[in-house]
Amino acid sequence: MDFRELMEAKYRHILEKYINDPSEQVLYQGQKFSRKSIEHRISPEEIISLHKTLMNEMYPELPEEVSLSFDMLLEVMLGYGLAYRELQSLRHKQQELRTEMEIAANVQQTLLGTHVPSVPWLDIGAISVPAKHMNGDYYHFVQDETNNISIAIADVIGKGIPAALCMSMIKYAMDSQPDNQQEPSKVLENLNRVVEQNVDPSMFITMFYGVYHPIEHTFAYSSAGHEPGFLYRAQSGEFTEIEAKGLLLGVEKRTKYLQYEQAINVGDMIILMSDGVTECRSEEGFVEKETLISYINKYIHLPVQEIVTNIYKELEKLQHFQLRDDFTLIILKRKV
Amino acid sequence: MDFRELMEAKYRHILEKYINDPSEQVLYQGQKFSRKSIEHRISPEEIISLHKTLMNEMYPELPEEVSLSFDMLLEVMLGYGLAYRELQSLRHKQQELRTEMEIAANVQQTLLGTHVPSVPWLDIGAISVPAKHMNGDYYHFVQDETNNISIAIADVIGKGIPAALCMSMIKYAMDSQPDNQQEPSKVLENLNRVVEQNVDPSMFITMFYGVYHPIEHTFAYSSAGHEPGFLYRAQSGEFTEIEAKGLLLGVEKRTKYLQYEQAINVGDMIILMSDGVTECRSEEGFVEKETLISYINKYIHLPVQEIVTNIYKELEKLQHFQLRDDFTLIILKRKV
Amino acid sequence: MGIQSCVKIINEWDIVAARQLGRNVAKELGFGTVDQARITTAISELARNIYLYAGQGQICIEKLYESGKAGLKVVAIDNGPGIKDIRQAMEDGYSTSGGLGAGLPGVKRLMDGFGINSTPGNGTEITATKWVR
Amino acid sequence: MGIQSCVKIINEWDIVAARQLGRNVAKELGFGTVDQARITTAISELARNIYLYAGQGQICIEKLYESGKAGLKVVAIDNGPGIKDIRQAMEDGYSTSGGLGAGLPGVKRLMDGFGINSTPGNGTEITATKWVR
Ligand SMILES: [Mn+2]
Ligand SMILES: [Mn+2]
Ligand SMILES: [Mn+2]
Ligand SMILES: [Mn+2]
Repeated sequence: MDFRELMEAKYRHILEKYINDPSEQVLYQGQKFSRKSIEHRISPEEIISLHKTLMNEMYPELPEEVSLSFDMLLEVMLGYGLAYRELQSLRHKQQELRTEMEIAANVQQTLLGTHVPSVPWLDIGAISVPAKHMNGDYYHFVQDETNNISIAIADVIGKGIPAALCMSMIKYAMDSQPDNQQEPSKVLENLNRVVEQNVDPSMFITMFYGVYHPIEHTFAYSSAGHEPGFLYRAQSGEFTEIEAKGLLLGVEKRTKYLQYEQAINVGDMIILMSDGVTECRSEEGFVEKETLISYINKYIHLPVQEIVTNIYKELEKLQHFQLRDDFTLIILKRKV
Repeated sequence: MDFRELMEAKYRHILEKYINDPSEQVLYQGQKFSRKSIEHRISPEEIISLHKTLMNEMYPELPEEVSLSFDMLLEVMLGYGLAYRELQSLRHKQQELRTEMEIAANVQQTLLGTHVPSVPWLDIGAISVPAKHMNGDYYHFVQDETNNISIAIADVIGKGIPAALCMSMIKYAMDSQPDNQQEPSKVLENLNRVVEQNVDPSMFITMFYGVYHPIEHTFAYSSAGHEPGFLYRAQSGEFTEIEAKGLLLGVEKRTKYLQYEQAINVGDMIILMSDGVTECRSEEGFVEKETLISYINKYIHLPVQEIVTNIYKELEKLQHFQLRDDFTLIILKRKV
Repeated sequence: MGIQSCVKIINEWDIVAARQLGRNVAKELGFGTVDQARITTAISELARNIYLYAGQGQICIEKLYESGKAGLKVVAIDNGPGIKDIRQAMEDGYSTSGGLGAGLPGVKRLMDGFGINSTPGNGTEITATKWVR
Repeated sequence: MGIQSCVKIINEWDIVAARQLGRNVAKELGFGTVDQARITTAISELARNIYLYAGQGQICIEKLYESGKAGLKVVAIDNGPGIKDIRQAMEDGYSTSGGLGAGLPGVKRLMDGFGINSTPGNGTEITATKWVR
């Protein structure tokens, strides 16, 4: 018996058994049969045809109207059969695309890859998760020979592949920055020119750029329209928003950026993020800053990498595991 | 009557009509009904359930075994119903992805955009078509102040998004070349360093770089493992392969490239391409160089932009409209 | 080459005539019930496309015999506006009729062989074949 | 809160018992035939997942009454290995059972409400509800 005959015999067996004794157990066998026939790409119109053949065989006296009714059912099911075959081909394409996306995400990671510096005076945690296949958020650390640590966090307006394409350009532009350029405002001014020149006029980028100076323990920063972060003061246990004003990158060629500076004390935390963190949406609406702060407080005793990971997990669950935007959260905590 | 009742009444009408007079015309109505119910997301198990209900209504004496057989059919069809619902969601995702790809392709075009120079002594035609959504081939023209025209044609090994990401980086690297750099071998040496440093080690790029000097009418070029083009000599009507040896970009940091030069006479053509042109595959196997040359000869009387477009169309049809690789074809013809 | 029987497609009833012709020939050739229905549906789709988008044209059915196998060939010809982007028309989900599984990719799936020739402004010729199993 | 009836899932026959329980309750509550079959299939999938991947667990069925509407709630609990990447498990085509339309996305589609709680190493709790239309 070939496979098709085997399936036919199986269906006949199930059908006979059910008509003699209609039990849940036989229906369960029917479900398993269904699963198997779908796996083997038997289309629904073939099921109808088989059903008709078997009924005619099992009941030679089957009324003519029943037999005819199956012909019409088959005709109707044929359209469903086509839909079903389209699914098979779509699935195949989806699989190909998924593989392609995975490769692309790897390429992106190599292109955008950054190394989180490890220094005795700072505990650094960072997480960045794309909402779709590819990340339109970006962060980057550079530690120079005088141990200044600069950190960039950016978000292309838009998600997915277009954003990722854009980001790979930005990354290259950042690598081409003169090495001696350490002033956040100047860095943003340079990048703004590059973006304005090279990127589609409909695309904008927000970026926060900061430099941590380990001798004075100060943090200098500028922002190009980026989601504001928080400063946590260990002494008071208070969180304040890091205010910094500035136009998005790519809007206006000659934009100038203001530069700010904060003194950082032992135990203080600099909390930076993309708007994907605050735009996490649950049934009750957007995540309030207070909610976010309460999560930070909940995990505040942990190493900062665990804090950012745990907060991500909480917010992921809050949205039923469907991110609406790329999610990036970075915490720097002064240790000594 | 709400929509579902309407559909039920319609199916009853068709079914009764068919049982009374089984004609092709009623089956055609059945097909239209099928289309409509699929459009309105009625799932196949609902069709079975409706069929059973109607048969019971229409034939109160319907044998018990027929009625029971429908229960089993419904159980089996439920699995198909799930497949059918998955199709609906996959279709939706596919649609989203398609939109995303279209945006990404636009972003890529802005990023990679080039302007084909228009000069009295050269007729230039260029076509570049991605096999999938995005192009991993790339070409670029630059005309400098002394009217030298440099032309780059490149192919990332690989297709689709990963290749496109990689290409956007290359493009930025080309833009950052010093303006005075005109030697093909030196350009490739610089780009090789950039690729080696920035790109995933599994990614390689082939590139042909040439410069047309309008005063001497010479063409200088180097190749980094790129598909060889042809030189057409108007006087003899002969085609010869443009030989140029060189390692792919990204393999070895210190690669040196040889540089070649050819004198170009009036009517001569420089034909450059990516391997997507010769890897066009028909039922009879790869496209032979002879086939390609015969197509060029077929259209040789036309402006070169029409030559490249027509050749693309011929080869597209030869492969039943399914490109296996990105396709780029460029022709430069000396006019005077 | 076998003998062609053709049906002119001008109004919707001609679709039924084309279906009937296809089903008869398929039955004669010994196709099973499901394949008869598939061939008929494919013809129906092609005829409907002519009726809806080309205004008029014809469907021809031909019997094939090749190395001991019997088959059926459907040729759909029209002088309509033609298909601009064949690559796109053959993609799932781009079907003009909009329904799941419908359109030319559906016809291709129902049959064994499929060919298309179209020049914008000059009409379309679609050929589809199926062999008795 | 209504009364729960539970079925322990240890071997394959318990899947049938869970189906039977679900179908009975669904019938009692006045679900139509198709919805009864859908609820039963969802329960079957959940029970099968427990049987195949967690070794053992249980399926509980609860009647719901809310603002004049009746409904049914299925809770599937196990102490199995848990689901590492829930985002992925809820994606079409990643289903462990491999079949088209199967797995957790299938269950979600068959029912009106769906919730999942899983800690790797600590087991999984899945809740699915459906309301009488
Ligand atoms: Mn973004
Ligand atoms: Mn964002
Ligand atoms: Mn390529
Ligand atoms: Mn190629």
